[in-house]
Amino acid sequence: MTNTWQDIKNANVVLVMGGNAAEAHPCGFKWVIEAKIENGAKLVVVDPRFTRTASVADYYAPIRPGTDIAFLSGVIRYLLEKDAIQHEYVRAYTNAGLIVKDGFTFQEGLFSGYNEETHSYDRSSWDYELDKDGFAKSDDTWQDPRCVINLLKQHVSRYTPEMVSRICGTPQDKFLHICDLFASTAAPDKALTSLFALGWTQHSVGAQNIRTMAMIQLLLGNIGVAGGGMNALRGHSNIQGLTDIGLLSNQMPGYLNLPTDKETSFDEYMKTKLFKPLRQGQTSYWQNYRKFVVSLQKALYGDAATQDNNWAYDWLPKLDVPLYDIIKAFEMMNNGQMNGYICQGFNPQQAFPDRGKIRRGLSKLKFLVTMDPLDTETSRFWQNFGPQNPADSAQIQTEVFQLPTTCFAEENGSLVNSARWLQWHWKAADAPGDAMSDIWIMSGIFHRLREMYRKEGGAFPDPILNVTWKYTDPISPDPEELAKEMNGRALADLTDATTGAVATKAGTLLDGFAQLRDDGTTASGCWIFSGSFTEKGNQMARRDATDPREQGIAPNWAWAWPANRRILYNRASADPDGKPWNPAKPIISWNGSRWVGIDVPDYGPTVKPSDGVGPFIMNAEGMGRLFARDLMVDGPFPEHYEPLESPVENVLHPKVRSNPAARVFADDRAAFGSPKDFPYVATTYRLTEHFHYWTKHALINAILQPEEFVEIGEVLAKEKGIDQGGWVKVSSKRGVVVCKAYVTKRIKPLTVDGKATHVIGVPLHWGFTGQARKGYGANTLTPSVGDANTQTPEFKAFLVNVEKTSAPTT
Amino acid sequence: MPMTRREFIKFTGLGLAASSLGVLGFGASGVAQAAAVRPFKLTRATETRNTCTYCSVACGILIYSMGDRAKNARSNIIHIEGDPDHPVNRGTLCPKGSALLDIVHAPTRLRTPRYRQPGGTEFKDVSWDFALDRIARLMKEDRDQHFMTKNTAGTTVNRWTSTGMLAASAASSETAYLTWKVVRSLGMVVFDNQARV
Amino acid sequence: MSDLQSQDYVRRSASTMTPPSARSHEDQVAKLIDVSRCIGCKACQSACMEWNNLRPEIGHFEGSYENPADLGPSVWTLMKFAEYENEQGNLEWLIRKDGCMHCEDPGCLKACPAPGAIVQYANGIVDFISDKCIGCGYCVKGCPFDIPRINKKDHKSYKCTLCSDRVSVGLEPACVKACPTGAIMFGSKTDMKDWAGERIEDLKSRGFDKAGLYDPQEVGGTHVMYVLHHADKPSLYSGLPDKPQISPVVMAWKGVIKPLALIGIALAALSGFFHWVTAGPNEVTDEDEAQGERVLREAESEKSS
Amino acid sequence: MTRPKTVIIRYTAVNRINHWITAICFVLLVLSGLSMFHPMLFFLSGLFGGGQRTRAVHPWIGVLLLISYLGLIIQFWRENLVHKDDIAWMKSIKYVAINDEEHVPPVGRNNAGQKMVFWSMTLLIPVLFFSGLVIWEVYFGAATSIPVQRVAVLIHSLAAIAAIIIWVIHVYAAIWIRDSVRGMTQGYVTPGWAWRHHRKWLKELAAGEHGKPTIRNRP
Repeated sequence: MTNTWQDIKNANVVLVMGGNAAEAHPCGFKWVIEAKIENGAKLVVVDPRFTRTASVADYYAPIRPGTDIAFLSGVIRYLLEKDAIQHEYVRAYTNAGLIVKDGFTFQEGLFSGYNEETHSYDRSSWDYELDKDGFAKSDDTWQDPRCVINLLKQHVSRYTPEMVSRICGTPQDKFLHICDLFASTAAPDKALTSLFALGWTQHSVGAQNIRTMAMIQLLLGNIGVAGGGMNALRGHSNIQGLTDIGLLSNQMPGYLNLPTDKETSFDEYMKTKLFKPLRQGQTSYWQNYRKFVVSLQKALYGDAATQDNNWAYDWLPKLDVPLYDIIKAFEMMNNGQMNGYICQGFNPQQAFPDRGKIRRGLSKLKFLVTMDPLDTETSRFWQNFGPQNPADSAQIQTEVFQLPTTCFAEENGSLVNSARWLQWHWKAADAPGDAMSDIWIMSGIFHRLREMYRKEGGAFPDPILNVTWKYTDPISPDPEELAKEMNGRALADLTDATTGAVATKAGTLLDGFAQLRDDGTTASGCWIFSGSFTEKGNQMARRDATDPREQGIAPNWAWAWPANRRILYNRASADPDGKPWNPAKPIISWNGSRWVGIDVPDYGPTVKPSDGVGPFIMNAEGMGRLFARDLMVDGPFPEHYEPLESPVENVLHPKVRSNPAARVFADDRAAFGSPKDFPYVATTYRLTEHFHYWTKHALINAILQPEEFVEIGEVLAKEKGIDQGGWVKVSSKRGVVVCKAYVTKRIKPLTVDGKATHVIGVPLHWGFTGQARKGYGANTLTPSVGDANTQTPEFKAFLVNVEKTSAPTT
Repeated sequence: MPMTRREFIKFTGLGLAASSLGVLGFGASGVAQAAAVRPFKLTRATETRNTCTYCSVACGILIYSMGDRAKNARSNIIHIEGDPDHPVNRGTLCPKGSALLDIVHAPTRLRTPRYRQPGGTEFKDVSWDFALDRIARLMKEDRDQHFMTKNTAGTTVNRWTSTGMLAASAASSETAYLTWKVVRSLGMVVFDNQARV
Repeated sequence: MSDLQSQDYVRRSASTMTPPSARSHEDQVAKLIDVSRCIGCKACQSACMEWNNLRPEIGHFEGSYENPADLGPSVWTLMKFAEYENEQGNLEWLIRKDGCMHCEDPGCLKACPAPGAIVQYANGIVDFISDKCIGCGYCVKGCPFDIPRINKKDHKSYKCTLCSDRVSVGLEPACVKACPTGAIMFGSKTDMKDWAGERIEDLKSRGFDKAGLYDPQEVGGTHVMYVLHHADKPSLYSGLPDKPQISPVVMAWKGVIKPLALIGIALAALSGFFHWVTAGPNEVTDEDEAQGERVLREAESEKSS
Repeated sequence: MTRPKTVIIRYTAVNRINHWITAICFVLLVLSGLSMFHPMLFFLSGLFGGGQRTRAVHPWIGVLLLISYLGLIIQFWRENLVHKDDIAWMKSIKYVAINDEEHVPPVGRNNAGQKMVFWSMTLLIPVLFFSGLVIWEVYFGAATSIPVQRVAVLIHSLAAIAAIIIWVIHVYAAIWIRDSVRGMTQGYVTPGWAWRHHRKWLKELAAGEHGKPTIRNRP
């Protein structure tokens, strides 16, 4: 989220598309209701199903799963055509006027540089025309046909209302009405907020879905302002934190990239990171990259990381492929390339696509370790549970360890919420039985390994032997000590650059990442968390809920990264002169000598408006990007591609039907079904009564939604003779689910390219452990393919067939 | 200085004093009604602040447990409700959060390490030492066998791809950081979290 | 037992005495359910079960999000879902939290034969006092909203208490506290009606011309009220009664018939008594005996002759 | 007053046992029923061990009553068939009331009043039984709709009141018409009693129309 949950109440229009906020985030959704009540806001919901969010919407429109880019590109076309954009904002704060290289083209569904064989692009042509100083050329008058705004206009010109309706199945009048509502927020003092979640990410074009909306928000001047922003409503309680700390195959803490094979030395690695400003005088904050990396290495390896060994650069593993994500991991397992797997509080048997493939993969492991408070399906993948898990135990040679862990109520620590708040929590009781904390378990494994390497030697023991472990209780480090390590300390006396006086004494906790050095005198385990645990104490434990002007900032409640900033890009909430666009809801403003307001400025606190520094200080241009340069693997502009499994051709460019840059493994491609056999579009989702696969273990939630079902529209049900609450067999190329049917008015057939298209809703909570009734799980059906950029599986649009059946005999 | 939430609950709970109840507006009925209705069950329960474990709204919660943390009292969680001071949830909780008690006390909560041998049809209870020793040994064997120090081009890569890890998205950041340290110091790259699902 | 000590109830089932009324200056409380804000998330159901330690059986999927399938002795509140296509052909998903309405004039209390098993506190809460409940089910018949349910195990009637245990210590009911979107509010009845007024205005501005408050006067108003977008058609909301009232049958039974019956019985007995006093017993006389013997004798002799 | 040597058996032992089972059931039902009917009488539930027990036991007694009363119907239906004499009796009711039976036409085994009691109960008891089933929460609470139950409870109470009033009349009549109680306890009446109250019946008896064993020496 760029903004806070409470800030949603400042919106004039709330768009819930690519998510179902009321059901997935009910307590955050209260701020949408507040916006409606206190701010007269209009709630717009675009969803294949009439959801519980839609039930309180002012306006609802249906859409075929997987066609959001077409819809949103249609909106962009509408806004540009009607000139319903916030001109001053777009001109000053976006790259609309920058000029794109001549080599960049888009033809027949492909951008320039496509390689058929590798299914990937050479992205070198996707960039600006640079002048002799290396700065991007621009035309502030927007006359140049090669400037971004004109290329964009041309790109979206195909997305007419007729075309949008033809692709998405959304009636034209509804689409146009929603365009009008969007356009109403182009006024400087009006804001639209976009609330989205997996409904946009879980597509083979997931990242581009979000990008398209972000472009709309830039055009409307809604980024950085109160009640605006791009608000990804994240899933788990600390998924933001795990992402921040880089628990991803290619990441290090604080969004630093893990080195790749190509970066043969630390200097090579740094070369690609020191983002040179693309316009004169820009901040380009990533220029401090080296400080963050060196401080991280000092935190990890302490005295063993020195200038001489390039801060232990070689001790970091290097990547040969862009990602070792889960889809890739299971592909490797199935190919016999993996022997061990550790699932810490993660249940891939339920959570990842193509359940059969997951089970087959796990069966090929030598050992599987699960760490969880609950009895998960993954930990019992080898056990036969009938049709819901037809495993042949005797044939499965995997050693399985099921380790019991504490849960939230039984430990201290911090979690990072969707709005980037780090909140500390306290232990209320001991865990049941012999359950232990994840910290204790990970430490236990680590100590045993380190001891073995110390005694026996083995493959490259250096990082294992040298990683810092200076905790008071090494067996079970105190969360506070770990938090302090992430915050960072001065390793030597730090002197002020201008006065030369000692500003920070050696050993003291840092106040923020601005103090980090690249000379080894500071250590910080996660630079963006720097400031969360200072000499003033645990900032994450702060509980002052005061909220100036009740604008939804609450600056002294817990702590937000970066630097306790609550609204990202908040410099853009003021006009180029530093005056708030919306005088009723200012966030920061220029008072003549510095930036003041209710939030920490996302900007140099004393940088004058006249300096012309852009508000997007992390970007080399200092601007929001309508043209993404080479930062997306599948194009600098978003383009509509059909899901990998789709009932129709791509009417825009039949030759390029689905995302050309998607990574598809051969066996997964073979498991895609065709519309002939699987004529209906299915989409998976969560029900508000359940949280993933956990709450089926909680009695109350099992009572509230006890049993697996699918949602089918009345028209299709009638066609297929399916009764309300009757049994159906839902099948995809990958598996079969037998469950009950919920025949509903809330899913209507959509007219797509002239044909009636039916959508089937598949809630995903059921498995074979816990208290709720046994179920097959939606991932029995889903295809194993991810978003081209992030490898997020395409759970939201695939093909199935559905038939009436009789109750299973059990 | 306004009363903190904790003091407030204690205060009202303690004596059902008319003075404090009167402030709330539903005053007079309270005292007398208390004779007829179910006794208020949190009167002296210990209150602990926590964060809901489910989604990333991160609602503040108050965990009530039996016992006052005296040496001889083992805390047992008896009730969980929303923290009214929390700026986001303001005391509210969704159907999952409202039922957190049942996940804490789920009958399928694990209590002891268990091990399943190759081809086995059942788990058997094992000691922590057995489990961790065996896991460490299996990891070391695999790492020693498959660790790649240099790629075919001769570049130092120091990676281990044959064992992977999925990290917990509801674990604390401190757990996450420690996990990251352990995983990367081993050179593991098949490493992911729940961000996509 | 102990509610007899309370001076804070205004009604008590099957009681022959007048409740104490000296403490008349008490605010009435009310729960306002704003259906237009409700997302049907069932947090209220969850919080209700958790706070009140209720855990009904795990049911089945039965063709709707309604779970459990009905109110029950352990299900005191239940979200009801109705898919409704309005005149414009647009779908509306009307979701209503069902449960005790805490009527000002409670039909359950009227019907209850067990003294003190149902009481109404001065703040308006209607509460079932379980140790007095005899399990007859008359409250079920008395209720215009089909709320109370009898437990098969202990044969006692159950329903929402409006968390009288929480309210008595100055807290809001559990469902109110949990409700993520503020669709359930709690406060004095006056405040709730004022707030409802604002909500109705907002709904009217959004095109719901018939928005209104559901506080049915037929039962003297309720302490659980609804803001409805279609206040002209409450029955759209999964059968919320358009005109709820205590059934005339129950009114007759618990009203006029009760005294009439006793009078009737007493009259019968009294008539007998006064008949006795005036006409006296009807005794057999010697003459009768003689006559009787004679008849028998004559018959005997006739036969023998 | 001379004690007659001969008496007439009016009710057999089976008749009497059946009657008194019915009577006991009825009394218990009246007590338990009234306790649940009017708060003033709730204290009667104490006789049954409290409200819950009263509620639980009442319908079972009702079942017993129905069975028992069926026995009475089988035994007595024939003699309670309506006869034209009953009209005459009804017409002379005022003489009945003032004990002036000389002005009342001779009565058969049962007078019209007795028949009325019999037939009223024959009607009311099944009504009470079936309406009672509908409101028997424990077993049939879910079998019918609540509006039906509401009507049932009304019918049940109205029928019960009617039955109680009839029962009061019945009991009073038994007390009023001296020696009637003995007829139902010991089973016999004197010839004088029969002469006075059921003269036609006496004559029929004398004529042997009802079989021999009805007349015997006084025990």
